[in-house]
Amino acid sequence: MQRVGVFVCWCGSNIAGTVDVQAVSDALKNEPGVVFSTNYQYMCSQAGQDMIKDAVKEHNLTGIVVCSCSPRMHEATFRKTAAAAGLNPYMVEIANIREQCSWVHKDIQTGTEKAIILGKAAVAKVNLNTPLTPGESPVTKRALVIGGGIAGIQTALDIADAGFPVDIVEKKPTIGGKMAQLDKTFPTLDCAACILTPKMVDVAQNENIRIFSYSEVSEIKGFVGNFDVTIKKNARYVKEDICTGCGACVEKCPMKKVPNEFNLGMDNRSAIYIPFAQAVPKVATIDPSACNMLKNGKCGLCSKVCAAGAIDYTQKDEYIQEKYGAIVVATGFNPISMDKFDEFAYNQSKDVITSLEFERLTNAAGPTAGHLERPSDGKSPKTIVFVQCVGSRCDACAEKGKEYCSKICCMYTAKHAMLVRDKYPDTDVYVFYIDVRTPGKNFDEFYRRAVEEYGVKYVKGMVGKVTPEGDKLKVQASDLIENKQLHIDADLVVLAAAIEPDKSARPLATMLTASMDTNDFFTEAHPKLRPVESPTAGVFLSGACQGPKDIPETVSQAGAAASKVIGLLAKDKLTGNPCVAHSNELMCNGCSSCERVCPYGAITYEDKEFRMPDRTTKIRRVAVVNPAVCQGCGACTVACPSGAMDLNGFASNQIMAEVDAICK
Amino acid sequence: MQINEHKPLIVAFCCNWCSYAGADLAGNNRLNYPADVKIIRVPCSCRVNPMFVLRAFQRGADGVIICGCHPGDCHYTSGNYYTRRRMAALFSMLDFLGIEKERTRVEWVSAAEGAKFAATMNDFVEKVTALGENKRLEDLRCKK
Amino acid sequence: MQKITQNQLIDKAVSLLADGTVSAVLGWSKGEFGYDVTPKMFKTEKELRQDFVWNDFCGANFSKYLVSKTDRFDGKILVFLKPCDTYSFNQLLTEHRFDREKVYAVGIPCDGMVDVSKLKAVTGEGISEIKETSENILVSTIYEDKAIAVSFKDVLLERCINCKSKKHVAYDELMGDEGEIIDSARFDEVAKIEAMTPDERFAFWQNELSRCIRCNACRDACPACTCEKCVFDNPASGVENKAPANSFEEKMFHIIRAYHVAGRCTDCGECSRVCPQNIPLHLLNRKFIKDINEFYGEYQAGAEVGSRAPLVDYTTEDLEPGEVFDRRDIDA
Amino acid sequence: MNNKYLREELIRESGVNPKKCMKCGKCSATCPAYDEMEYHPHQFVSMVESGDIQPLLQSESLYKCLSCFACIERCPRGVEPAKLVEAVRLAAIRKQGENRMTANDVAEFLDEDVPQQLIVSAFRKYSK
Repeated sequence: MQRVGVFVCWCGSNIAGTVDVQAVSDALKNEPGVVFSTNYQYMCSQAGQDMIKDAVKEHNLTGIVVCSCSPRMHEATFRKTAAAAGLNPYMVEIANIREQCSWVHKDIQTGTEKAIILGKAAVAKVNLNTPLTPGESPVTKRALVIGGGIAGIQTALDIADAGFPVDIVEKKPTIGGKMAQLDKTFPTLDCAACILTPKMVDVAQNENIRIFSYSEVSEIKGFVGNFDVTIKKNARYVKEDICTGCGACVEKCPMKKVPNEFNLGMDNRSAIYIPFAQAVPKVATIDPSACNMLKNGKCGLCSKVCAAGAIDYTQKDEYIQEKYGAIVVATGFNPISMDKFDEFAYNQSKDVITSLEFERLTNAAGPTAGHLERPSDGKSPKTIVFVQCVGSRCDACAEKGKEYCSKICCMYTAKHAMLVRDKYPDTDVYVFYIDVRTPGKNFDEFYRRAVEEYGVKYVKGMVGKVTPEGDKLKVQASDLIENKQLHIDADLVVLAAAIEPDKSARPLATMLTASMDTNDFFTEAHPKLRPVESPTAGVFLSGACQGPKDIPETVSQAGAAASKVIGLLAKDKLTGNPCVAHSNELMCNGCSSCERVCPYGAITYEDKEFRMPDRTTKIRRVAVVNPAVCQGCGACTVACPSGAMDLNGFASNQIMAEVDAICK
Repeated sequence: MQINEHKPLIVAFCCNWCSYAGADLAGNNRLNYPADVKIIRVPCSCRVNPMFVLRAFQRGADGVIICGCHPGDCHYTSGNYYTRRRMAALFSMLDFLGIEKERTRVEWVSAAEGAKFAATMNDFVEKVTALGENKRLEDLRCKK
Repeated sequence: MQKITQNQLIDKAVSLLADGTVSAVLGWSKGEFGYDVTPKMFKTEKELRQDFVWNDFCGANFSKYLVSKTDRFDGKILVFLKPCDTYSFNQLLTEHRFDREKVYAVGIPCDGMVDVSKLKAVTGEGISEIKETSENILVSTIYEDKAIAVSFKDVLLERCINCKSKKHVAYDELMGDEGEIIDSARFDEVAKIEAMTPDERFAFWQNELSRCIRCNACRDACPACTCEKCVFDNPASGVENKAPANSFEEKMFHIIRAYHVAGRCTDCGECSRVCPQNIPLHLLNRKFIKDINEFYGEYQAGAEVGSRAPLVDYTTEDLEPGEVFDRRDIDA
Repeated sequence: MNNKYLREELIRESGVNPKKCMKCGKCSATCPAYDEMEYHPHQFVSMVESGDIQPLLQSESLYKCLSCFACIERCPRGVEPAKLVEAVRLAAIRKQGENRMTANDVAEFLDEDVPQQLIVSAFRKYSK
């Protein structure tokens, strides 16, 4: 029989306000096995923990029940407390009387009754607990970064600096991501390329970093410290190690009418291409959907002009297997599609553009060499209307917009407006805003400068519709401060489109078994205290894949993710989760049902000799669980008809004891 | 409103990663649901053995609900897919034996769906309350 | 009356014993009365000639016996398998329950087996002798002077009336002609119960299952119930019970038993055949089979070796547990 | 009339939750009858929410709304201002005991410049 101590937490008034904690600790005193029961204001405080430690010694406790907040909050805390008191940490059970009781019930009597029942269930469970010891597994000292934007670049550089090898997988032909497409960066207005490209070069030159560009992750197996990853290197039809990036092939390629995705389709590129001058790796790539040689075998010019002999039309997709200890997700974002926003005439007029398109239009390396020209006729726009919150903060229609604030639009719109007024002072610039959100260092000052120094006209209100008429765009909008409707004849309308996670994130999350929110942003292990870790061990989050972020935030999160990875890779061994499945070989039929449902392949079979009651021996096939691979889901325990398979920490008899206690 | 309204006993099995967290979120947001719901934490909905469900009914539970991650979002990749098959078969069988189908339910509640958790529990309790006491599967010896 | 004769089987067994192909024969042996045929391991020609029988009462499915007989027997065992037995044979192989190398399986045709309860319902107790003619069974009892003629068709086992297959899905050697898979009406009874109101269904099963005396015959005869230790016998399982104390535990036992064999049950009907209380236990299994067929596509356990049972499988498009009832409500 | 009571009634009748409004003004930006109106769609939402309903009941704006539903279509928050305008209009009609016009009166306002949508809206509005 266990000697159980019960500790009821008030959580200040969080629990004590709706639950009579004294009544709970009194009631639980009479439960089987309970030898000590008390309550205290903050069980998780040092004083509370000391109280538990003292009670363990004084009453020779073998099990602890803490009636407090969710075990997701403080189970680990109290396990440590138990360990410090010399108890096996897995002899602790938590009754969740805060989130699932005091916070959801208003009546003190109801709350108290339920808290007592939850406490009883925990006591019933702890009575059947057994001490558990976690297993150990080795750590592969190599990290994988998925995504080669600024988030992935910074994470990789920081991990590499600590001396660990890192691989970056980037689906585009070059690393750089969205930041490479930007013109200037707020609030300092340094040019994006000037601060990004040196980092890209650092990546290329760092001995600890390998870049798999034009590649995707196709399979992920394993677990923290021991991931087995298959990387699909798409055929680029150019030998990466030989190509010098001289660009002769690009120049000679006769197929020059391919929409250039780097410039968002505002100009064309050739079928063989290097996305931009500072690309890393600076290697040409053949677009198989546009190349005549690949489509019908007629051409081969690039091969002829390539002095290095790097062109290889027979190249095949290549699959690379590699082991990693940690995986960082840095899959980034994209602006949402403007197709559903008919009111802004995005699909009707070339002169209605998104902000990212505007970045390319003002970028010196962009399709207009930095001259602000209307995409339709190349004229200089004299009146520009910026519309904010296009698709952000929109919960009317899930197909159209996003419920969340995209966070970066206020600042980049201020930047755009300011730059236009700076370069072309004769241009009228209107910004229609709902709220201007500038909570960042020097952000509000920057926005005020746009208004006060550069004379950008900020209008509180929204654009209702944009109608192309002749070479003008008729903008109808409301000015809520002056309480009037505005009609502006604009030359250019720039939409601050909401941003959404990259489409590759969802299948990746499935491969990683990492959780996502309803918007497909990766969920962090804790929104405040573990913001760069995924709940899935060994998976870390960097940049906008976790939520909208600007560059400084992304870089700091990237560094934080890197430090978490370094902390993991610095360990030689990981202690595993002891709550794993185990099979009782005496009852196992060897039927393979458990093996079939195990998502991790943790179950194997062996022939084992058994001694029978009549002293003969018999060889039977029995299941064996690899505790380092098992993650403790328990699928096998239900597939097993004989009940030979059970789960540590969530044993059948423990769960049934809880059911019994609740139903008593 | 009935005068002698029966207070049902609901056992909710919640997977640790999604639904239990969803229940916590309901708590964080102070979304009320009846105290009749008692949650048992399991690592994954696929840990729920049909024997647990029957055991709960045996001991006098009036309804049993199993909550897991949305299909495709299982922390263990595929656990809830097995849950889906197992419980579809089991609940269909209980219905075949004449147990009211409203007493059993499987619901997918993510860690972000505190509101859905509370709404689900409110709805389930309401439906089970309407059915009255579970007389068909209880074990009289277990009644006090 | 079976088309293949007892002597043909005995001769086959004797010759296989003689040429050393097998060193034992798993067969049916005479009981005290004509109808209580019991399984036995025969090791000599003498034993075979003396006790081996093959008649309309040889319902026992021998597949299950292979689990316990092969693992401690060094030689090869000859087993006679009726078509329905071969499904269980395959299912047990899928579950690695016996060593195929140690078995020589001879498929034999089956014309249906007699339900002793049905026979006794006609003739009454006290059966002293049974003779089989081509159409009838002649039963002498100690109470009657004249033998009673009972039509073979009228006393067939339920599972034989709704026979799902006359085709053998596994054998080393086949005697007689191969039959075909039959499109039987075996789910009609299940559908009839499904069509009842919940109250009627509850009353139906309350009436049936309350007769259970927990003799465990269903479990012992079931070729899918081959667990080394049954959860109901295991004190650590939390559901151990030897005898049902009330209506709940009868249901618990039978629901869990049916659940544990769901997707693995070949619908051989042994559970109902051996039930001394005549509880239609096969209906529980057939409900699972019918549901599985409807929810996840046709699946016949044991049709082939190595197939994946539906409950240890899934697709991402499976229907939701709640939709099970929606479907039915729409159909109704 | 008690404003608190009226406010709740308007909200219940219209099914509009004015608390969802984030005051972006897109409804008024998109409104084709804006210049005709004394109170604009976003003001309807805001004034009903604050209980300042009397001015709306007395305003010509009620009858200037075309019921074209552009504001409903464009609102990013799904607030549906036109439904609220309609509810206020009904409240005004009920209060007066008679409509401002009847469907029969519509004909005399017709000329060839009046858009079809407006005519349909007018019939919808005045046949209540």
